[in-house]
Amino acid sequence: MSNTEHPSAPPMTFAERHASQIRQVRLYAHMFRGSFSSMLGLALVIAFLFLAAFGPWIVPYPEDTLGAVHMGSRLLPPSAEHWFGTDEMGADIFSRVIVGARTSLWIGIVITGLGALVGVPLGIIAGYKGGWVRACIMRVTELFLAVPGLALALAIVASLGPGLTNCMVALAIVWWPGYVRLVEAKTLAVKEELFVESARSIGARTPWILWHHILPNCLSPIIVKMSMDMGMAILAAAGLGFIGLGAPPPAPEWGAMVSVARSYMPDWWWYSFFPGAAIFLTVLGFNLLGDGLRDILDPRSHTR
Amino acid sequence: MSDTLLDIDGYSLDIATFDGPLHVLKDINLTVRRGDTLGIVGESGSGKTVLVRSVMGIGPKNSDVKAGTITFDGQDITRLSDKGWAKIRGVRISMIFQDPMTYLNPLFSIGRQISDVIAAHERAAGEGVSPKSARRHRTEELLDQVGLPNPADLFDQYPHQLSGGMRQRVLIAMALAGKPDLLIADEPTTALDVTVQAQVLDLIKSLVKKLNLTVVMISHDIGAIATIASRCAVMYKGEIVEQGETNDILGNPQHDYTRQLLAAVPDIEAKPARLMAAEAASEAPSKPTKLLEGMNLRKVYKTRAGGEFTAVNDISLAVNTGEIFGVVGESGSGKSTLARMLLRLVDPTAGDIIFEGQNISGIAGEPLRKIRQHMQFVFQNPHSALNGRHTIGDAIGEPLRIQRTMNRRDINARTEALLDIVQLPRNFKYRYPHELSGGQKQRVCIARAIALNPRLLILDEPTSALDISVQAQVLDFLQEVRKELNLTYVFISHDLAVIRQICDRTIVMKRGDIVEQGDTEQIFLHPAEDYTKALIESGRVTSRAANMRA
Amino acid sequence: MLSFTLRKLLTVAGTMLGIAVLTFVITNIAPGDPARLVAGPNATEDMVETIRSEYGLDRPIVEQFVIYMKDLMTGDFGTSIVSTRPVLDELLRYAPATIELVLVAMLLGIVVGVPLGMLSAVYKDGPIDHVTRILSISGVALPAFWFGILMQLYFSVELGWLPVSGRLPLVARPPDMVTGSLLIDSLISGNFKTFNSALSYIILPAIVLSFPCLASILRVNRAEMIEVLQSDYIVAARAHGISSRRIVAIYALKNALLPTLAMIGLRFGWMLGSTVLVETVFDWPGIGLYAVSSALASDFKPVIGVTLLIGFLFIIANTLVDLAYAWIDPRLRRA
Amino acid sequence: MFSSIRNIALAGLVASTALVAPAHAFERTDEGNVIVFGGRQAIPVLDPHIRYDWSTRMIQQGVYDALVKYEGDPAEVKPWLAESWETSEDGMTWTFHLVKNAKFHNGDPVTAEAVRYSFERGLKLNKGVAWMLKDFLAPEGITAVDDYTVKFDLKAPYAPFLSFLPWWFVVNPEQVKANEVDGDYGQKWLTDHEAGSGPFTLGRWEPNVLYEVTSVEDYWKGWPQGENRPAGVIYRMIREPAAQKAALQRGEADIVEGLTSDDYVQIAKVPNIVIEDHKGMTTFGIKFNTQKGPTADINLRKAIAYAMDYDAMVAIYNGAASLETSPLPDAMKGHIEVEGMPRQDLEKAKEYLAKSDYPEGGLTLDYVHVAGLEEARRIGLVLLDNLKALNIEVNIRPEQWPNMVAAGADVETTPNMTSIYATPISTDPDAVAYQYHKNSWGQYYGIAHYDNPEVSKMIDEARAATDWDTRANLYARIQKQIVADQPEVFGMLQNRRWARQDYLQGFTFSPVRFTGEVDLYPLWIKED
Repeated sequence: MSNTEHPSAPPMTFAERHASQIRQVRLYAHMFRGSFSSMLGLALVIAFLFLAAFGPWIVPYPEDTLGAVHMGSRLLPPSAEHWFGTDEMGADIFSRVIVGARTSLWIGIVITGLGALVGVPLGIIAGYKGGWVRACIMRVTELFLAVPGLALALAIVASLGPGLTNCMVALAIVWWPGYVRLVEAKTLAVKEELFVESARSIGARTPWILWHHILPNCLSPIIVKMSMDMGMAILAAAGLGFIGLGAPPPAPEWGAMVSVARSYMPDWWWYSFFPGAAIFLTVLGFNLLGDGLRDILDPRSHTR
Repeated sequence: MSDTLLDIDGYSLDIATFDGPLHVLKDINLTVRRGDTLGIVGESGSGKTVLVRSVMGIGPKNSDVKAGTITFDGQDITRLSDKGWAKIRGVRISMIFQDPMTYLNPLFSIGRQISDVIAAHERAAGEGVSPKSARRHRTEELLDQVGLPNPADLFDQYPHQLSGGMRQRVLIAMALAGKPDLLIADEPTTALDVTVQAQVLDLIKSLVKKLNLTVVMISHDIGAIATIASRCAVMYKGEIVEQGETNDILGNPQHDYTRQLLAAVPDIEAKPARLMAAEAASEAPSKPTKLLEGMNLRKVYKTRAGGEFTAVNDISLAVNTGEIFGVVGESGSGKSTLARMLLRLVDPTAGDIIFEGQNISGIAGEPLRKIRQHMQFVFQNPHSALNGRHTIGDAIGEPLRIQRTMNRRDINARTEALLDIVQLPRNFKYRYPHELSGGQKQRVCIARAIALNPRLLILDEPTSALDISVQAQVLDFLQEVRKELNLTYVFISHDLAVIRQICDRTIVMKRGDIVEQGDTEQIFLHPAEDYTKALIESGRVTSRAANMRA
Repeated sequence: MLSFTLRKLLTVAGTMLGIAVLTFVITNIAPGDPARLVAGPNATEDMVETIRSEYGLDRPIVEQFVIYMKDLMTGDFGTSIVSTRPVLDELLRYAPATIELVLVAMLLGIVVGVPLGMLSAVYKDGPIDHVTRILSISGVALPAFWFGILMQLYFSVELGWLPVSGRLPLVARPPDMVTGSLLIDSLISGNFKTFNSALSYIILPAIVLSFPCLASILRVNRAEMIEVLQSDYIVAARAHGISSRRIVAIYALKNALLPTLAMIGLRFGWMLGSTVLVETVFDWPGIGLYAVSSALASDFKPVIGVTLLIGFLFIIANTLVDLAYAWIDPRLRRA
Repeated sequence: MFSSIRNIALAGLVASTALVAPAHAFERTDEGNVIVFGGRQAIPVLDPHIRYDWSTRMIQQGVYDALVKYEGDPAEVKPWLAESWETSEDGMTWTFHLVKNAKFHNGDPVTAEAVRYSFERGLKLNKGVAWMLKDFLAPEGITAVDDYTVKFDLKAPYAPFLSFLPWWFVVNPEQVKANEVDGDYGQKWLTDHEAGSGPFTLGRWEPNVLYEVTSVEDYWKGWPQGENRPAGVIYRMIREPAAQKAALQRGEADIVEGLTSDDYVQIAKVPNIVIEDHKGMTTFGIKFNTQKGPTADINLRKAIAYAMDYDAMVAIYNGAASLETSPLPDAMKGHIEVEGMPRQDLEKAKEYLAKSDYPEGGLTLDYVHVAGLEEARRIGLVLLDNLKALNIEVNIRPEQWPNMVAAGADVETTPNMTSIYATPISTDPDAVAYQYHKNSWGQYYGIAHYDNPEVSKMIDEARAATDWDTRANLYARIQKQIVADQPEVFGMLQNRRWARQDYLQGFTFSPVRFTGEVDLYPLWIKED
């Protein structure tokens, strides 16, 4: 084969240069659109994010979300005026449920964010370094994983005292080990790939390899897990709220609302039904989204 | 009863993908008569596997038969229902698969798997299932038939306890369990070591004779086809470009592709071009200087069970500047570990590595990083040696960004220059690895390796993951690059024909030890060890077949 | 084998010790004062002090830690300040109820989850698959407490089919304690009436507890089945003429069961954690309820005890899963 | 499913009850009827000298007897083990004459020695009830004069002495001593055993599940309901109000105590269910930190007190509460209606605010309540809403009880406002008045850290005075002064409520009992 000359090609357009990414995105979109459950998840998450962003400005009774008391209109059933009815202080449940999206979004972001922020670096280091570093990190991780998260979080909040911040701290403390385990396993696999060895052979330093080679290849499962965890964190926080360790009044937090509302079962069913349904739909949305993302980003791993 | 057992007539098949339908099979016409042995030759992506699987009714998902029919023993099986298949698949047509590890269920014993197949056949034949003991007896008979020792013990063993060759024999036994009319063999030897390949081929050959089987075998290995098949078809991009008697096709290829394919197979008997050139020049070689030396290298791995496994056992070697140094051995011989030790990608358990007079076995950190720019590695599998998330441009530029302080524009310019050197279009720098063919990817890997102007390149089976026709191109190209950049190569391969063509000196490895070493031509012409002889012999089969016309 | 067992035991002991340290530290992050709670609202400072010194709460935290660890080595889990009883006694009293509940829920999850997962894998992308997929994800997303309340409302209050909460009707004398599981004990003593009523009491909490577990078992089993059904050896089995039913029910299932087992182990621990919520809703007198009421009273010895017990049960479950793994997978069997 | 839930709501409880409620709900055993009491609070320790919360005391009152017993509304001290008693002139010596026929469950007679031992035990253990008497009575001060006479020599005159005695139960020294371990006064044993002489003995004891008492056939004092005496009472743990309600409707419980106020209103409409609704003695106040922070400013305290919507407080209880008219509950001796008790008046509130250091408001105050106390939480919400008018923000903080008390023990860490429910242990006014004594600092009821030397002095005087008129006069002045100083927002007295089946007879109410506590002795089931 002879040396063919390459005439210097005319400068390429953006679309040409990134043709492959564009195709990839279109492929993802195509796969995603094809799945009803993924689209349902996306719709739920978008609705949730919309409510979280604009909730306070679109609710009919914004003052009710800040603790307004209308003793005259307590425990009214759903009606045109109060779509979800009113609670034991006469506040509009619809308004409170919608504004509660904010609290939940915040809870989800903080817990998953903190969990990933701590867990991912530790997992990468443990997986890549091996030896005693890995042994140390994994021992501690396994220790945390040996106790079910909710039980541990309960102990932490019980000790710190109830409150939203303490709840989030407690859940973040029990959340990071999941990321360590996920990322460590993935790193162990990626580490064996030839391109990592190849990078070493050209003299790349460890941080370079971790940042340019290991991390990008661990990203898909991390994204999927974070999407799922948004839901699971909201659910866990709601559970703590239910036990009575969550957000203090009058913050419109769904778990706390169900916790109060359960005393009003069954005659005032709407009180617990709607916040509970909000939790359910939000968690469902994030889980479906995560599941859909996994199908396109990370088709091989499917265990949670 | 018609003499024609299998008739494929004008068969075309599409597979639906995101980018539109893929025409995998185009107008295939094939006829197999009873007692025929048909070979189908083709490289990866030629559609040969899809074709034979369609015959079995286990074709790929989302496939769509566009035209044509497949007729088996007078019955149209193109679009058969599952119920219809139950009477044919495994009973009248059975199959030997490529990779014996993945095609045996790891959780069930050998005996169980075979006797289940026997039971299925009995059920299909409507005879009623024979008792367990009878099936066991029949299973042991089959195992014995495929040349496996101690069938009684084997019955209760699990796939992971067997070697690759034994597993392939088990698969063959399974395929024979139902006394099929037609046996399809899908690359039955590809996943095996060369020495084992020959044995398995011999077994198939003898079984064909003994049981008077009708066989369709597909392979990319012309040697294997030539051994088994009396008739042969050549597939290329979903089409059969040529078919006929095997001897005719190999001896007198009509189609361009067939000719190319045959030409690409290195001729193990041919005297290497370089020697002829050297003789012609009759240049007295200058006194060799040692570029790289390995002294008493040893690598011991700890196994999970707590034992030790010696991958490389006390090996010493010296590579002279400017030469191509060959390392030959089968899988598990420790050649890859040795190569990685030379580059300090794997730390030796004992021994020293001396590069340009400097002992690099003890250094670490920055000095090691610096020394690495002088010695580079080209990996066996270009598909996984490139990070799928980086563009080609990033991949080639990476060594420059790591080892040099160059600005973005200079790196870009150098990347383009390197693409020129490896004869790839410049706009490839925006592409991602998965968009490139195997040969292109290997070129990218080479570009990456030479980006830093190294003095030494270690090539770990650089062509074994590639199709034959591509192999030849890459090999040629490697020689060119070497000349141009004045490189020293350590070339690792299991393929003696390749080694003979390009290597000056060679070592032969077996289970971590050097069994033979010296001048390549010397080793080849006068092998001292049986192991070397066996290696050479197995190479000859293919080589002879491909070079029949010569 | 002996050294293997020994190593395993050492690891378990190490983990337990780690959990003990972890929970002790966690529960002492902020100083609660359980002594004041049990002393009663009107107690004077010196009365609170009496209780504090009786339980060693007046000592420096490090000293308390050392004492606790020493006691732990001798199998003494400390004393609950609220009930004044040894934590170990209380754990033994409450654990059977929880274990019974979790096991029944687990059984439910497996018995329903595995076949459903198989079905939806075989009929992938069919209507069954869509339904189970939504079901499986909803199962994970359902807040157990809310779902529990809805179930109570519907099945107990509206339909009146099942009891609201508790473990046994009031006048029913519990059978002689053998295993602590009412279901098993009543069967042993041949008391089918008690068995029936115990069953009616356990159904709702078990369903609520098992739902997420069922969902994830279903999900893993489906995904594994899909992958296994595409694997080479299944292709080979089909090519060798083995019937589809046999392939799915025997060949593929066994392979798919391995990751499902891992999930079962994982979910077992998760369910133990969830008992905290479910037992609260259903007034199930187990360790979850015990942990919640103790935590709310800042009575931390029981909280540590429950955490240790749950950790221990979790480890046992995982060991069983490992054993089952080895039993199923010949590659893991030791020579 | 959802529509079904709606159906329940629409059709109301009547329909669903009719569906599920069996005709007879109480449990029948061979021995007779067993009454089922559904309650939320466990009984971890039964020992009468160690714990005395409501659920514990309900069972204690069942299995033990004391020298005297509270009965009736208003509560009166009735002779029980003691048939009569007298005090010395100086109020230092009390002599009790025991009935002769009382005997413990094991047959031992109840003697003066048993009484002496029981009091000594309570004082020496220094737990539970000890605080009531320990400042005035030493173990040595108790003497068994003869088998049926016991004498108490107090360290100082203490007028409320008698009012505490109903809570000092008498244990059988023989049984206790027999079960003593390491000189623990039988504490371990008495945790789940009894050594009493009361109308009931212990039956099944399954902690956190149910606690059963069975009636003593030959109880020495006899049974007021005679032949209708129940076979026993089961106190069953039902933690969720919804589950309690369901249990009541399904007939799994005969009486429950923990419904929400809305539930009581709702369930009252159900046939065959009767609501017991009685004025209680538990005061609710929002106690200010009077020493530290913004609330040290009396004008701010007054402003808040006038901004509070008192009607909403009552509305939270669906009317089952009455506003405090004095720091002392209405049912207490010496109670007066203090004039000028603040009621919502925004004008006045703003006046006071203008006089305070925060004329424009603009501050945030903490409001702490015990986590899980629903009404306290809701009152917090009302407060939050009301104080918006004064431009004051409220930060509602639920806390665990021990943490709240621990923080409130010190002026520095005491929150601005803490909601406190206080149930006086006796009917003597001292039980409440003393909460405003400086000596109460550090106790939960002293969380306001109220310090008015004059008030403290009057309280001391009233305690020592033996003459009721003198005391009444002093208490009147005390009440007025406290209201003037506004150490707290005086809230309301919540009604005590139970829901019971109509066939449950013999329910008697006495305000001095704790929330939820019922005298089991006279209960019986009327069968058709």
